[in-house]
Amino acid sequence: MPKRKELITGRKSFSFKRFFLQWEWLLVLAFIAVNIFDAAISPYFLDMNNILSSTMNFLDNAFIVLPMVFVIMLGEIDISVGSTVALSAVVMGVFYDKFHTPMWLAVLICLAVGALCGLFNGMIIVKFKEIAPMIVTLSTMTMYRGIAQIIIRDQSGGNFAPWFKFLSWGYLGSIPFILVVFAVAAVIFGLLLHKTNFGRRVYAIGNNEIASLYSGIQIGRIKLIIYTLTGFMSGVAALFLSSRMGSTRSDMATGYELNAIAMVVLGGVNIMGGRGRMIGAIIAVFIIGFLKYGLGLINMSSQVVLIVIGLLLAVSVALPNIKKSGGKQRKTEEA
Amino acid sequence: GCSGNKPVATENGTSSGKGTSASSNQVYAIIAKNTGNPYNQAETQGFQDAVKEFGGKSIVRAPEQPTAEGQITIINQLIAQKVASIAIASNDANALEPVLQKAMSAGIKVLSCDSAVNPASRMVHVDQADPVKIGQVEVQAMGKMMNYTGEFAILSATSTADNQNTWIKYMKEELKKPEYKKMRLVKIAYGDDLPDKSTSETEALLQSYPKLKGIISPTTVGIAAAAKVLSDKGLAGKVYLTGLGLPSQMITYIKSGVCPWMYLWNPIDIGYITGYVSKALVDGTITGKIGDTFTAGRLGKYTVTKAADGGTEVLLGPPYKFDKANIDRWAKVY
Amino acid sequence: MCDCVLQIRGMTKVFSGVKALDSVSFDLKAGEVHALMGENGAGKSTFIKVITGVYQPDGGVIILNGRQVQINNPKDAQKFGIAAIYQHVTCYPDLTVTENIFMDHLEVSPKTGRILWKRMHAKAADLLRHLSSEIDPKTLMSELSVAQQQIIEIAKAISTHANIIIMDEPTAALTKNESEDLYKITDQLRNSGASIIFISHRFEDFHRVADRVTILRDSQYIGTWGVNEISEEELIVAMVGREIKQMFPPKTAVAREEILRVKGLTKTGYFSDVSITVKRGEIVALTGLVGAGRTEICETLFGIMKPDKGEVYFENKKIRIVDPNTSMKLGIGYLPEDRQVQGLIMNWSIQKNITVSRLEMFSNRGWLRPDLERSKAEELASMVNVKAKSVNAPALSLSGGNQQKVIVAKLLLADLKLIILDEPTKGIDVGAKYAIYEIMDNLAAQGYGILMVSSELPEVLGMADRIVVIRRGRVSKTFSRRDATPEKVLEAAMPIETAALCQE
Amino acid sequence: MGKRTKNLGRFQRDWSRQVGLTLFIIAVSVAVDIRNPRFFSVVNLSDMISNTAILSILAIGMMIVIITAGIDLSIASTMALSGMVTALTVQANRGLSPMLALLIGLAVGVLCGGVISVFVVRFSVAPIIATLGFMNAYRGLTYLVSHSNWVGPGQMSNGFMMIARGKILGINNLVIIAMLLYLLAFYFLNYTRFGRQIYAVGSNAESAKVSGINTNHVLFTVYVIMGAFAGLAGVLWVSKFASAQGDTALGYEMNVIAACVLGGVSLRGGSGKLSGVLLGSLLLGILNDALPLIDVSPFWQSAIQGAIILVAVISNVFFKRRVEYKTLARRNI
Ligand SMILES: Nc1ncnc2c1ncn2[C@@H]1O[C@H](COP(=O)(O)OP(=O)(O)OP(=O)(O)O)[C@@H](O)[C@H]1O
Ligand SMILES: Nc1ncnc2c1ncn2[C@@H]1O[C@H](COP(=O)(O)OP(=O)(O)OP(=O)(O)O)[C@@H](O)[C@H]1O
Ligand SMILES: [Mg+2]
Ligand SMILES: [Mg+2]
Repeated sequence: MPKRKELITGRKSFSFKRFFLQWEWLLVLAFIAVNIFDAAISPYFLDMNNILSSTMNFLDNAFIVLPMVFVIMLGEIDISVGSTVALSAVVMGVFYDKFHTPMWLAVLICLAVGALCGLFNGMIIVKFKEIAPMIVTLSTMTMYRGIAQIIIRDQSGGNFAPWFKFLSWGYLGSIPFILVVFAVAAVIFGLLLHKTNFGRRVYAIGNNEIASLYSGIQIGRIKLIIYTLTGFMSGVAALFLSSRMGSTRSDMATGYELNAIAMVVLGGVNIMGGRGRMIGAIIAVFIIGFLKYGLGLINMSSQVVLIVIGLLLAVSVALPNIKKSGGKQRKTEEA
Repeated sequence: GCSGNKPVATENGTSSGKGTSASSNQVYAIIAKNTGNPYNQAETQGFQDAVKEFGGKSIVRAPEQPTAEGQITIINQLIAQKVASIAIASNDANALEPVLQKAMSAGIKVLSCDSAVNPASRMVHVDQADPVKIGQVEVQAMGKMMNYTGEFAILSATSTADNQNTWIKYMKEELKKPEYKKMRLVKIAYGDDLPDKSTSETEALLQSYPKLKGIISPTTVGIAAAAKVLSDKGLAGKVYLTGLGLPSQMITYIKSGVCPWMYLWNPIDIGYITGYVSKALVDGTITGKIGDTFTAGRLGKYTVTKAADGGTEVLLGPPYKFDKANIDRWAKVY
Repeated sequence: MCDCVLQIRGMTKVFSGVKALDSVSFDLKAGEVHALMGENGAGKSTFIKVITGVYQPDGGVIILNGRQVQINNPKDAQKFGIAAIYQHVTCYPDLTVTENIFMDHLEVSPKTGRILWKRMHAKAADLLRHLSSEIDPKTLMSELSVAQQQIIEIAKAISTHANIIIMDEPTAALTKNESEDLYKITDQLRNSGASIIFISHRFEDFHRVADRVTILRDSQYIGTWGVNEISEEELIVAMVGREIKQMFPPKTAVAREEILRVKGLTKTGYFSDVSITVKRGEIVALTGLVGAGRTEICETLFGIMKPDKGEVYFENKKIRIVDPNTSMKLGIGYLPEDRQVQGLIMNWSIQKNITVSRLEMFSNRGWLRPDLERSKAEELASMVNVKAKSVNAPALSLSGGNQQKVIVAKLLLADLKLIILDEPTKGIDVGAKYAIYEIMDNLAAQGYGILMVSSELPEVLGMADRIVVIRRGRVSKTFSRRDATPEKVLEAAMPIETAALCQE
Repeated sequence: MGKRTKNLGRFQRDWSRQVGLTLFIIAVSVAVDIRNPRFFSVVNLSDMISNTAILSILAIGMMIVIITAGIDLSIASTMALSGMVTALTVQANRGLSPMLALLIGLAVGVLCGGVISVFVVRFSVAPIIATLGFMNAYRGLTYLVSHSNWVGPGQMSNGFMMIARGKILGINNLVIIAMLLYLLAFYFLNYTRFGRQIYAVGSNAESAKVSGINTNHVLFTVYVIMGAFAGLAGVLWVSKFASAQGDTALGYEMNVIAACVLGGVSLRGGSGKLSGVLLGSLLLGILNDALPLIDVSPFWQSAIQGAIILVAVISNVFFKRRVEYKTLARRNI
């Protein structure tokens, strides 16, 4: 073997500028700004109870953001999640209402249906690589909601067991239960992405799927797991949404997919895959959630809110590139 | 009667009146089904008029899509603002129960209007018209138009719309009466309140049932789309159309005879009464139990009665009939 | 002065603190073929990209026909009559050959602006015939092999009527025959008055086509010589800065028991009835013309493709090949042909690239251990002698040879028994080549079985214990090291029709 | 002989998708006609084709965007905005000529597309994100300009409504407009420099840049074109349904994307054919028309529609794999 000629030991130099110019710090700043803004425009905002309880309005959707980070990290997309929420909630309702299963069993069924929907997406995407995931999930989006319609028709299900209401409406001490669950889930997903083999492989696939294949990464298996996980988390979202509404129907959770995608991207995850961090997406969830809540507290019309959120998304993603005239893409170094 | 008010542009935001009564410091909120719909626009306008009249502050809100999720978020925001009352035209009868109960336990008066929430989640409902009546008059109108013989169809909104389904249920009841025995309801189609889908559904009805003599469409988008198809195909006088429609949308078709007449109520008046019911609840004049009475400004005195769903309600009156004679005047209003 | 069409003075280019070009000067005479040589990372490609306006220099001047010019973008270069064939084929895979050739100067009717397809197809066919290629101008670029794509690139450069043509390692993907064709084309171009800059790591290229040679080393200009003024040894010294006595390391490994036996392996459309054996400590070369299907055979053994027929025995056990993961678990590793796409994650650091295929080695029940990862990556990177600031440097910033070394390091990490190397020295300089040969020999001595695909005959003859020649997807002949001569191997690789055609 | 097989190969490469789709369309049509013989009536077919016209127009624009490896989710909102602005203008001046109305819609569309272009090209925002943002913004703007009201037939001039209703030589105007646009687009994409540059940029943006194509210019134009098509379609939509609403065409972008993908436009960019896109639109148009006709329960409609799209794309994959395998097997190995 050749002798060691040059030792490669240089450490990555630490630069404060680079560290604080990271997208996540900008998000933190934006988050603080949103809170100051909210407090300034509405006297009702700076009430700890209000702030905490406002989280129940957007956290059910946020459960989907967590696995969506993985999906987008792969450079793919899943737009069937909203329909998966509806289908799993509806099935849960039917089992509880019609078949009189115990509530806990209905809950498990809800999660299982979500996971199955995701598994189905994953299987088709893995088996038929020629079809773009967007198209697969576009058709299952129509299909899953359609199945929900077949099952429940024009009815609404519900009348769930009393404890079920606790999921979205209950508190642990003064902290909403949903916030606690979300925090736990966020930590788990964050660790999974950044601290494990699995997460590293997801990054690899997102950066270069072909090289990942040649490196012996089991791409199909990883994708299958991620889509199933996405379905499962849609099932979780379905639980909390059903609890929030106390009932289920086939048209619930419309638009959840685009909300989730918007938060993931605002969080700095590159839509082409391979770049970004979990923490960014989580901060983005709270930025958008609190901004919407604050604007709601001053009773801003939902039409204006629509414009504000739309522009926020486009402008904030554009922001890092506005100064650079070369038009180079922002690069967030992944963990 | 007609309020004569023109719908004003500012749908949202608070507007305060100059009254001096106890109600003047109170904030009254109304939540419509969704934004961007002139019917909801007129309804909230009436509400704002009423609140202005008795000198309170009004908040008008609506989610951008007609979903229960959006309404729940708005109700949460209103609870945080400690409003005095919340009136809601609900997108789902049951889904709002948890949040509305939370509102009531926070001391907020809760009522529904136009589209009811279940009795457990409200104190009282303001009903635009008796659903039984609506079902009856539409079938009666259809019968008259098609001479009580032949095939007809219903073009509804989405298959999940609660009020549509209730009306259709009462239409079917009405059809059981002997005078309709030669009439046959061939199909209930769903246009999802989308112009394009309603159009192809109407075209499919005409294709599949060549002998079709009438269409009832109890939804504003559906009736307009159906009217457009019938008049484009020159079927005025051959296939009759009636249902619930907005005068401003339907004026052309009523004049051309595609839709000889149709029904609706005055959404401005619903909003207006809702405003006064809110006030009465906040003032303690009524509690929402049967027999309570109150005065609703220019519309006079109303009594709380029992509703079909087991709760209580305030009933505006019978649906209003629009035909060639009065359509011009109403088309300007909403 | 001189009759130079192009003069470069004091050219400097800095990439984030690293000087890729350090005050380089260069003269190109009219009608000459000027070879540009140097180790991997010497700055050759960067030099070319500065001339063609892809990069902007940080210092220095470009003098074209005696006039100082500014080349701001590739379009400018095109206007000045400079055309380039880049090291990595830059094509439009979804478009036809004609379009690939003519995209930047599509011919349109002057009156209506309508594209004249017929005219262009005909011209393209002409050009290709000129290059003695049979490619149909209407085929999609993605349907062509790498070598064929290279020919299209050349056609593209010729079609612009440029008088300065730059070729960055055009022969790297070509076999001997194809290289011969390229030499002829180069001669033709020179005779028609064009000046050519020709970058290559192959000495045959240099001897065959060049008039003069310029050497770059460590981003600096070393010197320019006429082709007859310098010997190969001197050239190597100039390039590497030290002497390399032999091209191939002495053989130390001895063949032991059989490790791989392939029987009748068939993949419809790619190869059929292929039987190969590899022993421990043995280097077996798969050679043949480009497009013969060697890569596909290797990829099938590695589990990228699924065979339709045939049996594979590994360590005397019959195995079923499922996917690369199972193959690697069994002990089969593969160094792919296209390092940028298949081998590396270009914007990842060297460290992460090295460890990605064996993450379980650096983790504890699935949890990553960055410290372990780093020390192992550093060890391996210095073992294969990767030139970089640190293992945190992105693969993207490495030169081709160093990128290849990183992939080799990646293979050394995995616990393998059989290593398949597809064109392991493609585009690699002499120094690095020798290092890779040493590694190969060393591995063989350690008992690895090695299956190597190569189009370079000297390499095949110099390194292999046995040579398997593939022709049109079938094993045409097998030679032992002793029996093989260049003529025999070439004959076995030649397509049968060509042989028949020659006789007519 | 060799030449023959080669040409056959090219035919398969270029037309297999179209042939497959046509067969699929025929199969669906025949199946529907068996259940309801009125399907193949002249009236129904002409209804169906004019209903599909707007979708097929939008699909042209979307195809061009997707060829550059982009996507535009904002088109439905652009349609709503342009339709609404035009309808409000018509409402204010009943005498406005229909031509002018179309131009207004076109202008609004171009403006909307231009803004998106700036974000995609100048600020390098991924197209899916930029257009997702402006999908919301334009929709909100539509509600604002209309003050949440609708413009109904009563407020429109007859001339305006005749844009979509009128006929030339017995063919509906919408169909004529769509056909003209297809011819125009065909020429543009296949016989102009710019058209080919669009494909080049989508196929490999890097080499396009290196070979001196102004990729920014190409991308910019592509979104403006899409905007123009959406603007135009918005006016046609409002004219056809005689109603301008805030929620006009809500969610329609997904139908358009589906039409493109069914037609073989690759989301990775670089490839796509007008003939495929036309067939893709037609398949969706047939589904929309046929499901109500065959009297399936309304509750089953969307499940069936989703399943059919899935089956169509999957069967295309099988078809393609089969073709590929056959070409491979024909190779002389
Ligand atoms: N885009 C870039 N960013 C940073 N460094 C770069 C970049 N491109 C090249 N370099 C560095 O510049 C030096 C010269 O690279 P170049 O590609 O010109 O080498 P080369 O002589 O062509 O090598 P090879 O023979 O391997 O192709 C290398 O050290 C490389 O790491
Ligand atoms: N007769 C043929 N017609 C069309 N394409 C062919 C034919 N034979 C082979 N090919 C294709 O040409 C390509 C040639 O690829 P490639 O150059 O990698 O071949 P190879 O012999 O494996 O190359 P190398 O040995 O240089 O790595 C293959 O992908 C194969 O699909
Ligand atoms: Mg180079
Ligand atoms: Mg090869």
